[in-house]
This record gives sequence, structure tokens and C-alpha cells, in this order.
Amino acid sequence: MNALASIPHLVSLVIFLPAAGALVALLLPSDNGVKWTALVTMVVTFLLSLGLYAGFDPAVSTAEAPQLMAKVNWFPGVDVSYFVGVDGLNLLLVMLTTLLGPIVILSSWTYIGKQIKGYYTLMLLLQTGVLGVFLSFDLVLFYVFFEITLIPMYFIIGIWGGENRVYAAIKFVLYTLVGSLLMLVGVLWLGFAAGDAINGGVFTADWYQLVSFGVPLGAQGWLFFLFLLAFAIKVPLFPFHTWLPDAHVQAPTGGSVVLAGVLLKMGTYGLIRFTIPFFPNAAHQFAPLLAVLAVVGIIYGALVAFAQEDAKKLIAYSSVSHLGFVVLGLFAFTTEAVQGAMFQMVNHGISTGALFLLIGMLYERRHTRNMADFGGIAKTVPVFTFFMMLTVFASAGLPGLNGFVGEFLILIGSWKSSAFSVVFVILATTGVILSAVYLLWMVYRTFFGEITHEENRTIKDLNFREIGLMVPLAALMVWLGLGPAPFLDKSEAVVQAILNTAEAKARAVEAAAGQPDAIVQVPLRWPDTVAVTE
Amino acid sequence: MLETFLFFLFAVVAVVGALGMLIARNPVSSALCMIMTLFAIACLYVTLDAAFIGVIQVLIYAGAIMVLFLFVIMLLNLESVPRLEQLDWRKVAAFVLGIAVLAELLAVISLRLDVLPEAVASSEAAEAASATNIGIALLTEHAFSLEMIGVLLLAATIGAVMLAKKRFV
Amino acid sequence: MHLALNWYLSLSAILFVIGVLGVLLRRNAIVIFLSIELMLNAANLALVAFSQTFGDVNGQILVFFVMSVAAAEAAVGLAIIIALFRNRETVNVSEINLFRG
Amino acid sequence: METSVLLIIVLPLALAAFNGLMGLFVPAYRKNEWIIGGLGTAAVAIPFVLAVKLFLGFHGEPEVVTYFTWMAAGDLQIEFAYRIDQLSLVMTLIVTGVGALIHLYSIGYMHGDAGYWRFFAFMNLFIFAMLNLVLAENLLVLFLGWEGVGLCSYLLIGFWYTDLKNSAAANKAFIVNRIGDFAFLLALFVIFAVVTEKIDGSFGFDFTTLLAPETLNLFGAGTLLGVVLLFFVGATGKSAQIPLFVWLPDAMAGPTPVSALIHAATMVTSGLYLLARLSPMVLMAPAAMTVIAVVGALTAIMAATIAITQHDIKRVLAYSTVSQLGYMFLAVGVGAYFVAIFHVMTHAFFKACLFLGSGSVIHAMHHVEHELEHKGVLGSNGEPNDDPLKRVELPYEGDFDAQDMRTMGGLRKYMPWTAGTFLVATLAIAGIPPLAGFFSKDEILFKAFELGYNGEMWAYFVWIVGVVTAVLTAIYMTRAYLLTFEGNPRWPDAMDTKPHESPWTMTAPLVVLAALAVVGGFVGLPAVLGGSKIHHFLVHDGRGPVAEPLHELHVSPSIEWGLLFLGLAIASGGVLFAWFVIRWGARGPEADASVKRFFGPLYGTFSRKYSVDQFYQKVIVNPVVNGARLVFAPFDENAVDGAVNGVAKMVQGMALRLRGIQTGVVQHYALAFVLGVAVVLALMLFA
Repeated sequence: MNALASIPHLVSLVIFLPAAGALVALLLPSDNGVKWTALVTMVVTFLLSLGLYAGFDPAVSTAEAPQLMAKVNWFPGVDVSYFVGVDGLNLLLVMLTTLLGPIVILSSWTYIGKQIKGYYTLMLLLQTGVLGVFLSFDLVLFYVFFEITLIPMYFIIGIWGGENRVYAAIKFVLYTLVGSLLMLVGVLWLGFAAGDAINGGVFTADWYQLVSFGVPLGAQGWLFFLFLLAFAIKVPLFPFHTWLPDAHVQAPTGGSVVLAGVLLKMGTYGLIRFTIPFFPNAAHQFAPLLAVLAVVGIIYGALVAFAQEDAKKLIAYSSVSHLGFVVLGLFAFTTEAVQGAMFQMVNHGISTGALFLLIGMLYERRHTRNMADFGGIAKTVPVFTFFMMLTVFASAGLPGLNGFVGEFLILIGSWKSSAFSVVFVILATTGVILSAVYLLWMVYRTFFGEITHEENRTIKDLNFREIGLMVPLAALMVWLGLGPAPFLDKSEAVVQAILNTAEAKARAVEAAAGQPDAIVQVPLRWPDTVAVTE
Repeated sequence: MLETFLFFLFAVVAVVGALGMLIARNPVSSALCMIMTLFAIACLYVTLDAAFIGVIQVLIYAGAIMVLFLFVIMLLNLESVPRLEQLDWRKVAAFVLGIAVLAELLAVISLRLDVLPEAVASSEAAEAASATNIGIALLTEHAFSLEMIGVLLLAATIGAVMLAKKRFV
Repeated sequence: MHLALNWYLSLSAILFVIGVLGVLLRRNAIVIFLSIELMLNAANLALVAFSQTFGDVNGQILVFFVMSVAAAEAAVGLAIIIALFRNRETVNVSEINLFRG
Repeated sequence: METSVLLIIVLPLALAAFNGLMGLFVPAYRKNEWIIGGLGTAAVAIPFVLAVKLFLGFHGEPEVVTYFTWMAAGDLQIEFAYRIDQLSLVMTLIVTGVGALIHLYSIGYMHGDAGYWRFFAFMNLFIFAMLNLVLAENLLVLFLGWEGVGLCSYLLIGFWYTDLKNSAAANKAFIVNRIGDFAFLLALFVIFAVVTEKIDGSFGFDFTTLLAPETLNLFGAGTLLGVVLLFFVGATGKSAQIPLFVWLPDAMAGPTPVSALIHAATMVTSGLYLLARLSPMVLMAPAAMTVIAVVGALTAIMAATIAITQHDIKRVLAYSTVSQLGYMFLAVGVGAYFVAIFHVMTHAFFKACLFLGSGSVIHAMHHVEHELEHKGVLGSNGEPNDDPLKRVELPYEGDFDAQDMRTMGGLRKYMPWTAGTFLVATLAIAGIPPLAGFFSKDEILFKAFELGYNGEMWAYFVWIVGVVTAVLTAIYMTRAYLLTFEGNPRWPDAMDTKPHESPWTMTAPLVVLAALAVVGGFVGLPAVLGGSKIHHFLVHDGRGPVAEPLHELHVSPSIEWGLLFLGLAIASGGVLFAWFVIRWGARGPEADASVKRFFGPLYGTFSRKYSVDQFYQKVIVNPVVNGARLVFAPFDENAVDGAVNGVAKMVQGMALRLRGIQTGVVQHYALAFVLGVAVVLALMLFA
């Protein structure tokens, strides 16, 4: 693995390999050729990302740049550059993305019938977009990749989706686009403000510069909301979530897995990477509001999930509920809670991704996702039931599986935090009960009891390809459940750095609130456990 | 003194011709009025020592274009407009707007011309505007645009032919 | 000092506005077309006036080009009018609304 | 030490995984029951042997074995660590000992079941979780075991999932447990917040730091009370006390060995273990102890009254378990933690014996049912045959139920071993000396009386409730024995369809457990009869894991003797009353009528189980379900989604109106141009 780490420009390679794969796939005549190219590209990207994982060392850090970085000026005259690298925050999410890549390709092997070439190339482009989002350290570059991911997803839902897929696809794109355009306003405003204050009048989008720049209180409120709205829609946070159930129900299996597994994380990742460190005062001021939305999301999401007939819609609402936890954790501003939130992002990707895969396999066999059409299929498909039960208990947060670690850290961190009152944490903890309720309700209606519909008697159990899909995810659920420590301390240092810097900057901005033209600059402050080299 | 007299003569002729073109109910008479205006303008060019342009004006405009117009009018034998159109709000708005634009233009002319550089002595101007200089300038500095104009005219002729021809069955 | 120039420009403005009114008021396509030609001429007049006052030949060259463009435009415009007349039996602009959005 | 603890923990998990995955992926493996059964039982027997070795090798000093870090973030540093001390050893011995016997028993009981491999996989998984719970060094690993046993009880209650009723009961069990775990989690959060606020550096809920006096003093009295009560709510969820006991009676839907192992001997006692383990903390919250004692007592008497009215043999035992657990919590409430653990041990013996005995009876009655079906006396799935010739009257409506005592009776003649062991266990639970029940239950009542004697007046109330419950226990257990084994057989065509004794794999564990029920009592003799060895072992006069109230209560020996005789009188009185006065044996189910007359209207409330289930259904379950279906889902569809679509429609409306401007007439556009010119000129002139 370490040999992989020494490959030059590894980060850029990881980002653009899928895109290259897409190009090659475009030129190939046969469908099989396209499929195998896509699979091989995804697997190679995953292997390279292992190199990233080995290459990154949490104990050491340079003050102004991430590890394995590459920085090339993009627009002359402005401080905007192709600036990519790895720090603790994005490492796990990149690994999740590259892991889900091959799984998504494999899961769509027999599922996608028409325009196979289009589907796989779009998947590869989507992969590049998402990797770009996670690995970029330049606000403009982040924004560009953030937009790039929209287009493939639109087509994936729009062309290969369910009955009224067009409605869902349009709603998905427009909703996210509105958010991201507001963010663009924010990016420009912030870039110019920071440029004038600390970059000699030159527009800057460099993450490290922007983290150090103390935005004056007046502007901070507005900017905070501009960024928050874009990411809240993506998360999705409570009032902005209605696009998710439609998108999931209409999206093909592969699309759903990527959407739930990775695209939603761009929202939460954006919150912790940009919104909180850039505007700490506003974040602290509006933390109770966010906590309310998160807790409502948790309970409301769970209740609505409980009332669903379509399994995929149920899981979509469960995602709203689970990500409510993540947002609660992020806005608690304690190391445990944010670490828990980062870890929960990965867990949610794995367990919800697995749930969608399983529902997809069921759909492939019976062409219906309505729970009433099933019942008692545990007898005919035992292997399927085993994986479903494991995944259900993982996402319900059973200790020993991955869901619990994230949820526990979030809740214990939020309880300790002073950002919002303890009542929210109590309400959020009821989410633990509610998630068990609706997940077991789904299992009860689908798997147990007598076989009511004749077709259920003849469902074939999982074949080797499908088992091959599920084994890595199942193994991860147990591994992350019992041995999360090595993964957690990859992001420990950077989370503490962000929180300390945000804290210090908030105080400095408050202090400087008096003089109008005071410029506040607080460089990134690493905890003492990290050896900081210039 | 002669020039101002000539200028006013031709100016009046041009304006009357233009108004005639506007008012005339019969398209042929409006075309003829137009020709009168064009001649007046050609003469004005001459008073501005731009004899070559004056000749070109007469040659192309009065000669070629107006003949084309008359030809088309004859071809379509358009009847004259029976009575003066009724005045609806759009007409009135258009008229008022026109007058407003005229007023603004005149105001600009009267107020703002101080920004322009000094005028050149008229003798020198006449010599500069001679046909030879125009020819030299055309074929040296503006050679490229000349070619372009050639291409443009070619395209126009082909276009006209295609548009006006009956559809191939 | 630019007494002469002012006059010429005023005349050109008057002619231009008459052209505009022609375009706006008249319903017959041919007359509209004539008005456009008139507007072009007004512009040419202003150009020549400037060229004469500042002794710069480019003005006249520009007029030369404007005329050729006007010629090309007239040709194509009339062809359109003919084609229009053939299948709509009228040249009254107000009855033709192919541009409806 | 490390390897043996590792083996104890990992062996059940490994064999569970082996049996489970092999059974899942290799269908051929499912048929050889002996291999699966053997491996399953070994997975529990070997840890039992190791535990005994540890027990013998143990001399007073608790040892902590740490393997690797589980979670580490900020101030939280949780290790996978296990603790060997008196308390965990006693519990491990109970879990593995009784567990091994039950596994051996279930080889015979589950014979021929399609999910044989699945059964042993889940049972071993349960043992793994329970051992984790009992041996854990910190509260998180304990919580891992805590929810693990909840999971396994879900899996095993819903084992025969083809019958929706069973999986509904499983769901109910898991969700009610989850409500208990919710309280447990809140307690953890409070502890973490309080501790990390006062001391810097990492904290991992490990018992050595948590229960150290200086840490406990960090808590204010109020917070400590809150934490102990939260743990208690968690314990009621797991150990089925009021208000979260509703799931245990329904949990009888699972196979009988499951009821014996999980819902009698081990899982339900985890709540007790938790409070005993945290006894130093609980001691510092006397108000909480009072609450615990009162709730325990109320649960005990309520469950006892319900047990009397039940006809299903397993439900009688289920309510008996709830009642006995009430006793244990009563002991905790009055500060007698070690007595609670002692009662846990004795209860594990006789209750497991009772459950397995009932299992053997049910097993036999199933054979009777099959025979009757062959003879056509009964329809295919047990409903009475409606052919008039063979019309047969069942004392209850619906199908023939192998578990209903009203169609049993006189089984002693056919199943001597089961009857004998059942009788011994019944007498033990009733509290007849010298059997185990007498000593442990009596000790609890003694401690309650002692506390009352020394000034705590509420302790008297609790003592009285305890005494009444003891009488009721003796009555309903003897009733169960008489209805099943005495009198004349009441199943249809009783003359020539004879049940027969269960195979040795089932009766052997019964005998062992009955023997333990007899011998078990001598471990904790009352002071007056020679002192309790278990007290010395667990409390170890202050140094042991189980704390004890500091104030030295003492009651004169004469009162102690008086209480001993009172205990004897209660127990024997109850048994004789049931045996001779109500004479269930001879009169069978009709005898219930006299009990009904005795209790009057109360009997109705008892048999309807105080309609607690219906109450929860109306107050909690229905509002949530209907709320979700009728309020939230439509709200989400129309209101929130509606808002989004509304915006879209509004934009579309505006666009349509704007379209009007594009009339298509060229002149209008020309007019627009000129307007533009005018505006520009104006700007030039005036701006």
C-alpha cells in the first residue's frame, strides 16, 4: 500500500481516472466492453485511493497546505487555483466514494437494460465529480465539481429511472441548483472580501486563507445563510428534504446508492469544511436553530418513514432522519460530536447504500417495491434475509455494528456541548427508538409471516455477483462497528484544528467588532499532538 | 454665402421629399419622393466636397436601389391605401416618441459638440476627400473589408434569387 | 465654430427621425423599407459631414461600405417581401405575426 | 488469564458464526443435527469449565484484561476490556452453567425443526452477548452486551417467523427494550458530561474509575439520583418491571429453551446485575433505592395475581419470573444487593428447571396432538373435528393448544422424571425449606424487615407486600403443578393416546437443575444458621464489588428465628391451601371457580392482565401510528412538498403572462427599439 502512496500526483490521478475511464468507455463498441472498462476503472481508482489512505499521516501537517497536495494557478490575475490534497476531513469520504464505485457498477450489471454505454460513462463522470468535491481545497474548484455532479445524476435519474422520473430529475436539479447559485453569490462575496482584507486586493478562494480570514459580524450572518442554504438542501435538512424521496424512488438502484451513499455527504461535508470554519460567530449564534431543524428532521423523518408503503421511500426518509443526527453533531462544536458526525457520514453511506442495493435486488426480481406485495419471503430467500437483517440492525444503531459508534459519539458530544440545550439531545436520542420501530416494521411486513403472494414462493436467492457485492459492505459494518479507532484518529487532528481555529477566530472577530476597518486573521491552529512543518 | 444657400435649398428639398414619402398614400409616389430626397442628399455631398460619394450615391441609390423598389412595386401592383389609417394609441405613442428622439438629438448636437477636436481648414479637407485618396485608402487600409463586401453582395444576390423564386415542385 | 457641421447634423437628425416615424407609422412593408433606406442615408450624411470637417477620408469609405450593405439589404428585403406577398396576399405588416412567442 | 477470558468471550461468537454461516450458505450442513447441537453446547460448556477454573483460581483481587481500543474521540477513550471479580464470576458461572444445560436440553427439544442450525447460532450469539454484558469492564462494552441480548431475544422470540404473531411479539420485545436502552444512554451522557467537566484527560466509563469514591463525589445528589433512576428505567426495560414488563409474557412465543435461558435465567437478570455492579453509586441515592424497592414490590404482587388466572403453563411461569424479578429489585431497594444476586442464582436454577419441565410437557403434548390428528379426532392443525361422529369438546374455543393446562392433567403417571423435577422446583420457588427458594426469598424479606425495624417505615410496607406475594407464589405454582401432573387426564380421547417421557437429553438437565435447586440454598444461609458464604464472597466486607449499606443494622436473633418460621409458615401454608383446600389436583380447572369467587371482580382485572397492554396501545402506539399515517405523511406530501411545487407553479404562471408581450408584429418590436434609443439619449443628456 505504501508503494502506492509514492506515485506522483496521486490525488489528481484518483480524481480524473474515472473521467478517463469514461472517455475510453465512450469509444468502445460492445456493451460488455463498456461495463468491464467501467468496473476496472473503478477498481483501480479504489486501489489508488488505498495509496492515499496509506500516504496520509495524521500526526504531521504543514501549516498552510494539506498532504499529497497539488496546486496550479487556474485563472491568471486571481488567486483561484486547482488546489487539491488530502487532510483528515476528506480522507474517509474519499475512501467511501471509491469503495462504492465498483459496487455500484456491479449492482447495475443486469439492472440497466437500455443505453448501457451512456449509463456507465455518466457513472464514471459522477465519480470524478464527487471525488473532486471531496479533494478540492479551493472554493471555486469545489463549486465547479459541486455543479459537475448534478448533470450526470440528472441524466441517471431522468433516463433510467422509474415512472415519473423526469419530474423527479428536474426537481432534484432545480432544487440543488437554486441552493448552489446562492452559494456562488457567497463564494464571490467572500472571495472579494477576503481578497481585499488579507490578500492585497486580489480575489482569493484558497481554503487556508479563507479559514484564517475573520469575516466582520454584519456580513457573516448573510454569508452563513448563503452557504448554509446550499448545503441544507443537499443534506437534506428538514424543510428542504422533499426532493429526496422522489429522487430515490425514481432513481435506478445504482443511482440511489450513489445518491444516498455519497451525494448527500457533500452537503454535510460542506457544512464542516466551509460553513463552520468560515463563519464561526454566525454558526454559534444559529446553532440552536440548526439543532431544532436537525431534531425535527430526525423525529419527523422517522415518523413519515414509518407511514410509507414503498420501501425505497421509507429508506429515503430514514436518510433524512440519520443525516439529522449528523447535522446535530456538526453544530455541537465538540470534538466527540464532530468526530461522530464525520464517522456517521461514512456509516450512513455504507448501511443505506447496502439497503438500497438489497431493495434493488428485490425490485429486479419482483418489479415492485411496495411492501404489501411481499410477506414471508424469509423462507424462500434466507441469504438475502441475512444481509437485510444485518444492514437493518447496522442502520438502527445496534452496538457492535457501525451505526452505533457514530450515533453514540454524536449524542454524547452534543450532550456535553454548550451550543444548544440538552432537550434537543434527549429528543434526538428518541430517534434511536424510532429508527428501530420503522426498520423492524419494514422487516416484519416484508420477511415474516406466511407467504401471501404466490410469486414470492419462487424468488431466487442471491447469486454470486450479488453476494460478492454485499460481503465487503457487511464486513465493513462489523469492522467499523468493533474497530473504528484507527479510522477515527485519521480525522481527529484536523477536526480539533478546525474547532480550535473557529473558536479563536470567533473571539477575535467579536473583539474587533468595534473598529469598522479592523482586519482579523487567525491562521489554522493545529493541536499540539501534530508536528506542524512550515 | 453660396454654400449656405445651396445647403438650405437641398435641405428643404430633402425634408419635403422625406415627408412626401411618409405621407403619400400611393407607394409609387412615395418611392418617387424618396428619389427626390436622394438627389438632394447627393447634392449635399457635393457641397461637402465629397463629389465621389455624391456620384456613388446617385449611381447606386437613386439608380439601382430605387429602380429595384419601383420594379417590385409594379410587380406587386399594390393598391394605394384607401384612407388615412385611424389613429390608435400605438400610433400616437410612436409619433410622440419620434418627436422626443428628435428633440434629444438636436439637444445633443447643440450642447455637446464641444468635445470634438478642431476642424480642419476647408481647402485641405477638399483635397483629402478626392477620389484618388479614397481609392488608395480603399485598396490599402480597407482591402480586407472590400473583399468582404464583395462576398456579402454575392450572398445577397444568391439569397434574393432563392427567396423570390417559386418553390421547386 | 462648427456652425456648418451643426446644420448638417441637424438635417441628418431630422431625416433620421422621419425614417423612424415611417417605420413606426406606416403599415405597408415597402414604405417601411423605404424609411429604413432613408435612415441609412441620414446616417451617411452625418458621416460625410464629419469626414469633411475633420479631413479624414475614412468617413467616406465607411459611407461607401454602408451603401453596399444597403444595396445587399434592399435586394434580400425585397425578395422577402415578394415571397411574403405570394403566400399571404398582403404586405401589411400588422397582419403578419410569425414571430409570435 | 487473558487467553482464558478471550476464549470465554470469543468461543461462543466463533461457533455462532460458524453454525450460522455454514447453515446459511451450505444447505447440506443443516441436516446433521448432532454436529450442530454438539458444537452449540460445547460453545457454552467449554467457557463454563474455564469459568470454573478462573473461579477456583480467583482469590479476592479483581483483574482487568484490556484487548484493544474500541472508540477514541476527544475526551472519550473506550477500551475493549473485561473484568474478573467475584460478581462477574458468579454471573458467568450462572450464565454458562445453566446455559450449557439448556443447550443440551434443546438438542432434544428442537429435534426435527427446519431452523435447527439457526436456533443454535442465535443461542450461541446470545451467550456471547450475555458474557460480554457480565464480564465487561466499562459501561460501553456492557451496553454492547445489553443490546446484543436484546437483539438475540428478538431473533429467538421470532424464531418461528412463519406465524406473524411470533414476529409481532419479537418486535414488541425489541422496541420495549430499546425504550429501556434510551434511558441507559441518557444516563451515560450525563455521567460523561459531569466527569469530563470536572477532570481533564480521557474517560471511558470503566468501573475502576467510575465507581471510585472520588469520581462518585463529583456528582451532585440530584444528578446522581437522576442517573440511578435512568439506569433503573433501563433495567426495567431489560428485566421486565413495571412499566416496561409488557413484552415478557408475549416473549413466550419463542421456543421453550429460549424462554428458559433468556426469559428466566440470564437476560432478565441483567438489570439486576447492572444495579449490583453499580451498587456503590446506587447506595449514594437512597431516594432512588426506595423507588426501586416500591416498584419491585408492586411488580411482584401484580405479576403474582395475574399468574393465578393464567391457563397457559408458559405464561404462568412468565408472570412468575416477573414476580420473582420484582423480589430481586425489592432486595436492591432495601440495600441487600448480594441477596439480590443470591436470589438471581437460585431463581436461575428452579425457574430454568420449571421452564424446561414445561417444555418437556409441551413436547409430549405435541406428540399427543399429532397422534390425535392421525386418528382424525382433531383437524390438520389442531382444530376440533366438526364431523359429528367424532365431535369432541375442548374446554376452550379454537384449536387444541399443547400449552394449555386445561387439556392436561395426570401426567405424573406418564412422565415421572419431569413430574418429579417439576415438583421439586415448585416447592423450591414456593420457599419450602431446605430448598434454595426458601433461603434466598426469606433473606430478602428479612433484609426488608430489618430495614423497617431500624426506622425506615416504608420498608415495612414493602415487607408486607413481599409476604403476601410469597403466599400467592406458593398458590399459583402449586396450582400449575396440580393442573398439569395430578388429577385425571383431560385431553380428548385420553384413554388410549398416551404421552410418554422425553428422551434423556431433556430429562438429564432437569434432574441436574432440580438438584441445584435443592443444594443452591446452602450457599447463603441466614446469619443465625451459620452465615452466608455468598455474602462473604460478594461483599468481602467492603472490598468486594458489591457494596453494602454502611450502617450496621442488627436485629436480635430471636426476631430472626421468628422470621424464619414465618417464612416456613407462609410457604407451606400456600402449598397446602392450594393442595387441599382448592384441590386443583382433583377438581382440575373447575377449582378456578372457587378462586374466582374468592377474588370477586378483582379476578377479572387479573385475568385481563390489568389491561396494561390495551392502555399502552391506546395511549402510545395508536397515536404514533395514526399520527404518522394520517398527519405526518400527508403533511409532508402536501405542505412541504406542496410549497416546493407551489413555487414552481408560480414561476410558470409569471412566465405565461410575460409571453403575452411577444405579439409577433414587427412594429411593436421597432417601437421597443426606439424607446430604447430615447432612453439612452436621455441618459446621455442628463446623467
